[in-house]
Formats: sequence, structure tokens, C-alpha cells
Amino acid sequence: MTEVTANASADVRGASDLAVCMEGVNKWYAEFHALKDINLSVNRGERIVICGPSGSGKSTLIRCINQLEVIQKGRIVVDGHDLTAGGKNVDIIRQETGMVFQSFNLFPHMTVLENCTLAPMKVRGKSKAEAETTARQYLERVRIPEQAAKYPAQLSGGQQQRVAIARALCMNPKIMLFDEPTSALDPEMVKEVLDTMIDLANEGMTMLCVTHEMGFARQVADRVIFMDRGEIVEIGTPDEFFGNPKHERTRNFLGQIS
Amino acid sequence: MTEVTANASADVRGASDLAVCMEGVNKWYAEFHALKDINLSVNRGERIVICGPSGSGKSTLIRCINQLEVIQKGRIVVDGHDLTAGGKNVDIIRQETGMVFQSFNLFPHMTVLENCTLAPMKVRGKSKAEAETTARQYLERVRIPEQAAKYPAQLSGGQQQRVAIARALCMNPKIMLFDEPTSALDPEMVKEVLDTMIDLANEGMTMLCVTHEMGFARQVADRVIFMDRGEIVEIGTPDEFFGNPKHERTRNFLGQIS
Amino acid sequence: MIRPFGWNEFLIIVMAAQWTIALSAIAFAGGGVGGLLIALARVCDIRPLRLASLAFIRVFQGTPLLMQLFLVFFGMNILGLAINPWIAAAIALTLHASAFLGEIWRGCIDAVPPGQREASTALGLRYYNRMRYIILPQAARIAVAPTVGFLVQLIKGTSLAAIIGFTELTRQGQIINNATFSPFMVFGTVAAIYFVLCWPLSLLAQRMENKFSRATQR
Amino acid sequence: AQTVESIKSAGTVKIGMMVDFPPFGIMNESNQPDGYDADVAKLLAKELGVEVQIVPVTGPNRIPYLQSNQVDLLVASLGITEERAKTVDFSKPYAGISIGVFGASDTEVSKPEDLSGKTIGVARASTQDTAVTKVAPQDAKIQRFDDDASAVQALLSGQVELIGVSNVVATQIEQAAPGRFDQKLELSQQVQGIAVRKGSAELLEAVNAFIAKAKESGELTAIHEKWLGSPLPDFVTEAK
Amino acid sequence: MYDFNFAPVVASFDQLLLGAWLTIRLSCAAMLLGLIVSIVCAWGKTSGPAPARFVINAYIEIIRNTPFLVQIFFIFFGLPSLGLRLSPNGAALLALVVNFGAYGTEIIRAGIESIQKGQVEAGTALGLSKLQIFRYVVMKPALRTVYPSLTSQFIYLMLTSSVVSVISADDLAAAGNDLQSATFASFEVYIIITLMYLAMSIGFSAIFAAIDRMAFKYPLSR
Ligand SMILES: Nc1ncnc2c1ncn2[C@@H]1O[C@H](COP(=O)(O)OP(=O)(O)OP(=O)(O)O)[C@@H](O)[C@H]1O
Ligand SMILES: Nc1ncnc2c1ncn2[C@@H]1O[C@H](COP(=O)(O)OP(=O)(O)OP(=O)(O)O)[C@@H](O)[C@H]1O
Ligand SMILES: [Mg+2]
Ligand SMILES: [Mg+2]
Repeated sequence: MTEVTANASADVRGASDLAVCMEGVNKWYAEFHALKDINLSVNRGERIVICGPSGSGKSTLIRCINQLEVIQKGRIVVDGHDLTAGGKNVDIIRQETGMVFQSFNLFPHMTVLENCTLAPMKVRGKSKAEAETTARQYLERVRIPEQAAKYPAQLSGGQQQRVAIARALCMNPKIMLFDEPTSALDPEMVKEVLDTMIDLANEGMTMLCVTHEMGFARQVADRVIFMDRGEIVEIGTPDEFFGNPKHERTRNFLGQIS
Repeated sequence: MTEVTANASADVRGASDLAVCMEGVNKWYAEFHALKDINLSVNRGERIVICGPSGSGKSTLIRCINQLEVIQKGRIVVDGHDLTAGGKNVDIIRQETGMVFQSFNLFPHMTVLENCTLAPMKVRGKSKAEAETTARQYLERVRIPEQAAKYPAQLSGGQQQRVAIARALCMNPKIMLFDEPTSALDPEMVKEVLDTMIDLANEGMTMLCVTHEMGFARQVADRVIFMDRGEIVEIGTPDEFFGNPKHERTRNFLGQIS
Repeated sequence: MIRPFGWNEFLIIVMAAQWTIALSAIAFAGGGVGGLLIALARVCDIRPLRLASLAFIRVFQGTPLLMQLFLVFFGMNILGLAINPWIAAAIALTLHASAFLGEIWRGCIDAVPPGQREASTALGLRYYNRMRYIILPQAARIAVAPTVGFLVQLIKGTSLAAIIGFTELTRQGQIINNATFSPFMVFGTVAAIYFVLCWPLSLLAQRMENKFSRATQR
Repeated sequence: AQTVESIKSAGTVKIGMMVDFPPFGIMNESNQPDGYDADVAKLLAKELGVEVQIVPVTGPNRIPYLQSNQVDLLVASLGITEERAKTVDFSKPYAGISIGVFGASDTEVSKPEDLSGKTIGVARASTQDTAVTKVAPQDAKIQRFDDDASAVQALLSGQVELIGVSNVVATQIEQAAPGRFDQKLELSQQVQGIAVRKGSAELLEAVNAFIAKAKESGELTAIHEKWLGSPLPDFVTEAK
Repeated sequence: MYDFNFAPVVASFDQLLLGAWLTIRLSCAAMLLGLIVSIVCAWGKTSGPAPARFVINAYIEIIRNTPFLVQIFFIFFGLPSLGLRLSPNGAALLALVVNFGAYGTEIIRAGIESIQKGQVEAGTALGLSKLQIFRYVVMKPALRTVYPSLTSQFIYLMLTSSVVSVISADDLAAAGNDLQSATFASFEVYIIITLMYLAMSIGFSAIFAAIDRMAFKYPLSR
């Protein structure tokens, strides 16, 4: 890991103290303008919550950060690596960011442990034993060490999502991206996943999280972002954001979801 | 419709002032005991909210009422018709109850209007013109008259669920059954569907609703039921229920989902 | 001249099944490799490769296997490339099976939920590892039933290799029929042997399909 | 072009023959090619002083076999026609059949005009096909099957009222269903030749010499007696 | 080296066209009738009584596990002994329908089973009868799901139909065989009819795509 960072140090600029830096980012799906001139800087260790109506571009924003979506204009620098430069940086960034999806996306044909060890072995070249030790550590941390030998289909939704978090953590990412991690869960399972995320936040992980769990936002977010129609409409600390939203649209939205 | 009721008046008993009456209802899925000795009477015009952890039998309970599931023991009388007697009564009951599912279950190959007119035409034998007039009325009532010509896939989740409600209403049901009608929706759409349901409740419709929207329960429910492991654990007015839950399990559950 | 249909004739027909089996095995081995390449080309990011594999599928699914066998074997030979019937059969059946299996397997690869690809990409896995560990194993499960189903069609299809000189099951039946004039006995026997070869496979396909749908229902 | 020299140096001659055309070509009880054509082929090989390798061919692929060098020559009951002679070279006739129309005993047919309105089965594009098509009136319905066995089966199962077949097949129908069918018309006689690739004049000459010699020596007649139960017909012997 | 000479093929091209026309007519008729058989059998197999399911299963297994050649042979030569005498084209059509029906049944059954249970439940809850649910709720989406398999099975059927020449039906393959054994211009004939089959399958694919757009124009949810 250290070598990797050293290799790519060429493009470490002034932005190197930033975890994520987006400048004038624009993204189109064919004709559809999904992200409009996004500017966003995330400091190391910062926790950002993104909310907004459906279709506003929240997932797209977050997926651009690890290049699951390619942007057409602007610049994204993640952990000092300029993504827009393409090439090797993309691979590096994908290794340094962990992502958790709404629908878990665990690999159904592998056990929980195999889910967690695959990438460390194939991407980081760790030995099986080493990868398994790390995996068990993280499974412990998300409080399901006893499920290691099970297949995803044998777990509840909340357990599956915690495995997904552990799987991402096993790659030792510097930044965690969450895309509505609790919205596919039954209400009673939401809490167990949020608790796991709060733990993670308390340990100082840099996090960008799309969620509508406003309780979570209040508790852990350093800043909350409201998006609408591909734009960042409002951005502020939870106190400013919930206490005194500046924009009409933000107020409307907060009125609706609470 | 009036003839239908007359036809079946044979089994109208003392229970005729009750919308739904369940006595000692038991249901097994193979070995699994899904409903255990359920006793429940619902008065005409009453609004019941059912909640409880996943797998506790809420859906099963509600689906037994219109015989989407067959019970093995006990008796269910709906609007004076004894369902357990089987035969014609089942058809009658299905026509007199409307059901709204979590996943909408609109027919994807029909327009909104066609979705709403199919059953009135094929089951009630209404003319196309008549069915369409009624359908448009109800689409107006759920506030999407302008979507009549669209296909379900062209609508947002909230709009789809309102179509599902309108479709059920077009059959002029006496009782409406809802199975987690908002849990597949994006947060901003939850409110529009709940508002529609509140309207309906205010008009005096008999309703049984499985939901975890506790705000809704407080606002419209006459009684709230808490189920766990196939049993009705607690039943009471919202004030009793939320203010002073009698059972440990209820308290735990309420703690988790709020 | 005409002789009765007897035990001897029955045995001759049964023995011809070995050619049917051998041809099917060749076709399936060749088609397996070719089909995988075609399927991968169909879902890859390189547009020319996608179009080429599509054209390949269109042509070889759109023309009768009989003609393919004929043109490969006799065509190569009149062009001065002397090839023996086995090689010709291997080439033609491989092309044919690759087209069908390629199309079947592309469908299976597409049927793996896109989230799987995204999740593995997000973990930093690159193309080979993604395919090898995530996509193909899941596609393979879906693929078993339709693949075995196609194998059954392929076994029956090998009868067309008679055109390039193979005396396999069907052809042997025709020859015996012309010597015995007992068509119902002869073709009844032929049908029964095909049934014995194919039915176990059909059952297997069905069982795999049921097993799969049970596994995904949950 | 194929030469005698190259065949001799190879040590074997590859001869294509049909194996589903009794009694000219069949597979015998031990599943080996046999029949009139097979015996002629063996005789020819002996004459050339080489081994014989018999390659079973079918109606549709026998010409491609010859043209793509898979066989040196065809002893495959090929009826000699002008049209076909444009594609291959034919030897002098080595066999012949006479074509007749066959049908159920109670079917009234005595002259070609009587075929009017009847369904007649033949083997596709065979000599029989040509002969029947030539004489049948417009409104006769000719059904073309893939081989003689199918045509015969069509007659036996009542799918056609009449079939056009050679005298040889007629004998077999008589065996299969004694007394039910008889010959209605005699149409034509067809001579068959051994075929070589175009331009193989020298090989053709050798084959012609062989045929002349075999006719002379009575060997051909002997084979004919063996398989068809009669001496080589005059129209074959006398053909130029 | 071989000299290609397409003159005889060109001279008799009308004969080939006539054969192609019969192939097209036969395959289209077989598809339409076979589709009806498939839908009825698929309905029977998914929701019919046990004896019907058994019979349909036997039908499917027998047809799918034996060669088409043998099937057509028995229909043409065998049925007369049961008193049913069909013309060659009639027998060819029947054989194709029977064959397509077996494959189509399995395809459509898969389509029916892919319909979410919720659709049927919604229909049930609205009071529709089982048959009404099948007709109005299940059938169209089921057909749409399996439409690609159905169409490729159809193309396969069209190519398979070349076998019908054995019972003297005059399809494209038969016309080709006639022509090649009259002229012995085998390569030329085979090349031309291969191209004609290819043209027909490409043409049918285009027509099916158009039908797809017209019949299933409702959008799928994303
Ligand atoms: N692959 C795609 N092709 C075309 N349009 C797309 C694609 N993905 C997303 N979009 C469109 O881009 C817009 C933003 O999508 P995105 O998924 O980012 O929204 P979101 O804010 O995450 O919404 P949700 O809360 O529903 O997840 C939407 O209008 C969507 O229709
Ligand atoms: N078709 C079925 N076959 C077997 N078991 C079933 C079936 N349907 C439901 N069950 C079981 O019955 C129990 C009750 O199911 P039900 O769907 O009624 O729960 P629920 O309270 O609605 O849960 P949820 O909140 O997840 O919808 C569950 O344990 C479930 O696994
Ligand atoms: Mg999203
Ligand atoms: Mg439920």
C-alpha cells in the first residue's frame, strides 16, 4: 500500500490534505444532465451526509468518486490522486475507497468469509491466512463473527449489510462511501447497521453517506449536503442545515421526509 | 352488488355488525406455525393498524382475510360472509375487500386507466364507459387524474402506490387491506401515500393496515395491534399503545423502530 | 435381396450411436470453448468485437447446420485444402455450437445482477478476477439448464453430419431401411436410441433448473 | 484431372458408391458395402492392379465427393444424362434399369394419359423422376421423396397411388406385399455409367476398356445374375 | 481448381424462390398454430389437473428427445394406418406444429413462472377468476419475457423445416436438391440456398423486432 501511494505521488498537489476534491464536475447520461457543476471538498476524517429527492443525483455523485461512473467534465482528486487523469489512478482509488450499496451486493456464491477475503487476496495479494485474520477482525467489529461460514442468503438484511461494510473495510480503505445503506432494510434492522456506522465514524474514518436517516445525520455528520436536480443546493453543519435551512427547496424536502 | 349480498344473506349472523371477525384462527406453512389462535373483531368503519417484527405474521393475518392464504383452523367472517364455509363466499369477499400491497403489483402492460377498469369490467360486468368514469373519479381522489394514460413504469413509486389504491377503490370495497403500503417508497413519497390513506380513513372506510409509520398510527388508528411470532401480543388504542405499552416485547420493538 | 429386420440389424443401428456420441462430444467441447469466447466478446466494452461476435451469431444461427457442414467439408477440399471429415465436422459443429452457446451464455452473464459487477469493481477487482470469481461462477449456475437443453438439440443435430460421410445413427437407420424396407421398426429403433441418449440429459436440465429456481426464490 | 498413373502409385483406388440403393448398393449383414456396384468396383480395382477403398456416398453428396477429390471415381448408379454430362464425364454404360409405373392391382392405368389426376411417387431427381415427369399429363401430381425406400413406403401406406420405380425395386415390392401391386406402364430404359472428374480422359479410357473387357468376358453378366437374377440387359450391352 | 458456374442455378432461380415461399408459409403457419398449442399446454402444465400435466409432460419429453426426421416420418407414413391421410404439406405442417408446440410450451411455461407472484395475487384480490388472471394479467408479460427465446426457436424451426423434403414437401431444401441432382452443380446450389436461408432468418429477425415494438410497447420498470 505504501509503495502504491509513493508511485503515484507525482500528482499529489496542494490538495493532498483533502480526502476528496471535486471541481466543476459535470456528468451526462446521454442527453440527461445528471450532475451540474459540482464543487465539493472533503477533508480527511470528515463525515458528510448527502440527502435529496429521488433522482437528484446523489448516487451518481458518490459513484463518480470511485469511477463507477465516468464524468464528462471537471476534475476529481481523491486522496491526492487525480482520477480524471485516468490510467492507474483509477485502480488505486478503487482500492482506497470502500463502497456499501443499498442492495448489499454480497456475492451469493461465496461464504461471508470468502466475500471478505477475495479482494484482499486478489487485489492486494495477501495470503489466505492473513486475509482471513483481517476479515475475522472486521467481522468481529461489525458484531457478526459467528456468521463467517454462512452464505449471504442465510442472513437477515441487517446482517448482510454489516457483512458488506466489513467486506469494504477489509481493503483498509481511506474513505468509505455509503449509498443509502439502510433503505432496503426492515425497520428493526436499520438500527444495527446505523450503530455500526456510528462506531466507524467515531474512529475517524472519512465517510460520504447518502441517507435519509436524519437522526444519523444529526448525530455524526460534520456537514450535510442537500442535492436537487443534479445540483448541490445547500451545504452546512447539521445545526445550520436542520435548524435554519436557507433554501425553500431544502425546507420543503425536510418537511416531507420527517 | 346488492343482489350478491342478498344471495349470501344465509350466513349473516349476529356478527353482521362486524366488518371482520376472526375466531381461533390458526395457520401453518407446512410445519411452521404462522398464526396462533388469533381472535380479532373489527367493527364497521374501524381503522386498525398492525405492527410487529419481520416474520411475525402480519402479512399472513391480513392475507387470510381475503383468502390469499387458506387457514387450517378457526373461523373468519367478513362482512357477514363466513369464509371458512368456502365456495361462493370467497368470490364475494374478494370483491368486497380491496387490497394494497407493499410492492404495488400494478399490471405493467396496462395503462393506469386499464389497471383500474379491468376488474370492474370483468368481475362486475360494468361497461367500459361506466368503468372508466368511476376510475377517473378515484384517480381524481388520489390526486393523479392526469396520469390515466401512462404505464406504471412511467410513474414514481408514490404515484404507483396511489394508482394501486385507486384500483382497489374502483371495486367499491367495503373493507380496505393495506400491507406495508409505504415501505417500498422513497422517503419523500411516503407522505403523499399516507395523505391519501388519511383521506380515506376520514371518509369512514373500514381499514386494516400493516405499517411501521407510527405517526400515521397515532393520527388515524382506532386500535393498534402488535404481533410477534404469530400471536397478537398487544392490542389497544394508540394512546394506550404508545403511551403505556403493557408488554416487554412491545416496548422493545417500539424502542427499536423509532 | 430384401432382408428382414432382425437382431443383427438392430445391433448395427445401436453401434452407430457411437458416432453420434463422438460427434456430439466434439461439438460440445469445441462449442464450449468457442461459445465462451463469443459470449465474452458479446459483453465486452470493445464495440467492434461486440459487433463481430453478433454477426458471427447471426450467420451461424441463421443458416442450416447441413449447409455449414457441406460448405466446410467440400468447400475446403475444392479450395485445395484437403481436410478429413472429422476435422470438417469438428469445425462446422464448433462454429454452430459456439454461436448457440455464445448467445445462451451471454444471456446468463447479463442475468447476473449489475450490482455484482459494481460491487466487485468497487473493491478494486479488475476484469479477469471479476469474471473469474464473481460473474462467471454466478452465470454458470443459471447456464446449466439451458446448456444441457441445447446439448440435446445438438445430439439430434449431429445426424446432419451424414452429408459429409458419417454413418451415424440416423444415416445408419436410412441405410438399413433401404436394405430391409421396414421403416417403422428401423425408425422406431432410431427414435428409441435418441430418446435413451437425450432423456437423461433433459431430466438433468430440469433438475438443475428446479434447483436453481429454488435457490434464488428464498 | 486424375490419372491411372497416380492411382497406381497410390496403390489404392477410392471409389464412391451408394449404400442405400438396393440391389446396386447396400450394406450387407456384416455392415459392409455390397451389391452390384460394389462388385463392379472391386473388379475395376483388380483390373487396375490396386487395392479398392469403397467410400459410401449419398445422393446429394456423391458429386461433391468426386469434385473435391475425395474419391477417384464413382460407381454410384449414376444415370447418364446430357445435363449431368456437363459436370462429370461418364464412361460407357456398365448397368441399366428399366423404369416402370407401379400401382395397386385395381388401379386402372394402361397408357400415360391415364396418369391424369393420379398421385405418383418417385425418388427425387432420379431417372424415374425424369421419366415419369416426361410422360405424365399436366394434372398428374408427382411427389418426390428422398429415396426409393420412402417412395415405396408411400405406396404401401397409401400416400400415393402409383410410383415410378425401376424393375429392380419392383421385385422388392413384390416381396414385401405379394400380389397387391403390379406394373402399369413401362416407361424407359436408363443406362448407368461410371463417372470421373471432367478432363480425366486417360482414366476414362482405362475405365471404358475395363467395361468392354468385363462385358466381353461375361464377368459383368455374372455379377448381374448374382444381384439382379438376370443377365445384363441387351440395352446395356448394345449401348455405344 | 473448381470452376464455379452459377448459370444453371440462375436459370432455375424461380424454382428456388417457389421453394423458399413454401418454407416461409409452412414455418409461419406452424409458428402461429404452434404458439396456440404452446399457450394451451403451458397453461395446462402450470395450472391444469394432474392427468393433463402428465400427458403434456409426456408429449414434451417425447418430442424434445427424438429427431424431427423421425417425427415427420411417423406422421406421414404412420398416421395413414390410423386412418388419417395427410398431404405432404399437411403432414409437414402438422409435424412442425407438434415439434414447435413442445419447445414453445417449455419456453412459455418459463415465462409464466417468471411472473411475480404478486401479479397473480393482485388479480386474485381484485376478484378475477383464474382464467381471467391468466388471460389478462399473466399472458402478455409472460410472452414478453420469453419473446427472444420464442423467436430464436422459430428461426430454428424454419431451418429445421428443411427436413420436410423427405416426405416430398416442396420446400426450399427440396427445390435445392432437385436442382442439384438435375444439374450436378452442387456447390453453386448449396451456396445459393445457404444465402437464401440466411436472408430469410435475417428478414424474420427484423420482422420479429418490429412486432416486438408494436405488441410490447409498454415500458419496463427500471
Ligand atoms: N445509467 C443511467 N442511464 C441514464 N440515466 C440514469 C442512469 N443512472 C441514473 N440516471 C438518471 O440520473 C438521475 C440521477 O440518478 P441517481 O441514481 O444519482 O439519483 P439518486 O439521487 O441516487 O436517486 P435515488 O434516491 O432514487 O437513489 C436520475 O434522474 C436517473 O434517472
Ligand atoms: N409461503 C410461505 N411458505 C412458508 N413460510 C412462509 C410463507 N409465507 C410466509 N412464511 C413464514 O411465515 C412467517 C410470517 O410471515 P409474514 O409474511 O406474515 O410476516 P410479516 O410479519 O408480514 O413480515 P414482514 O414484516 O417481513 O413482511 C414468516 O416466518 C415467514 O417465513
Ligand atoms: Mg440512489
Ligand atoms: Mg409482510
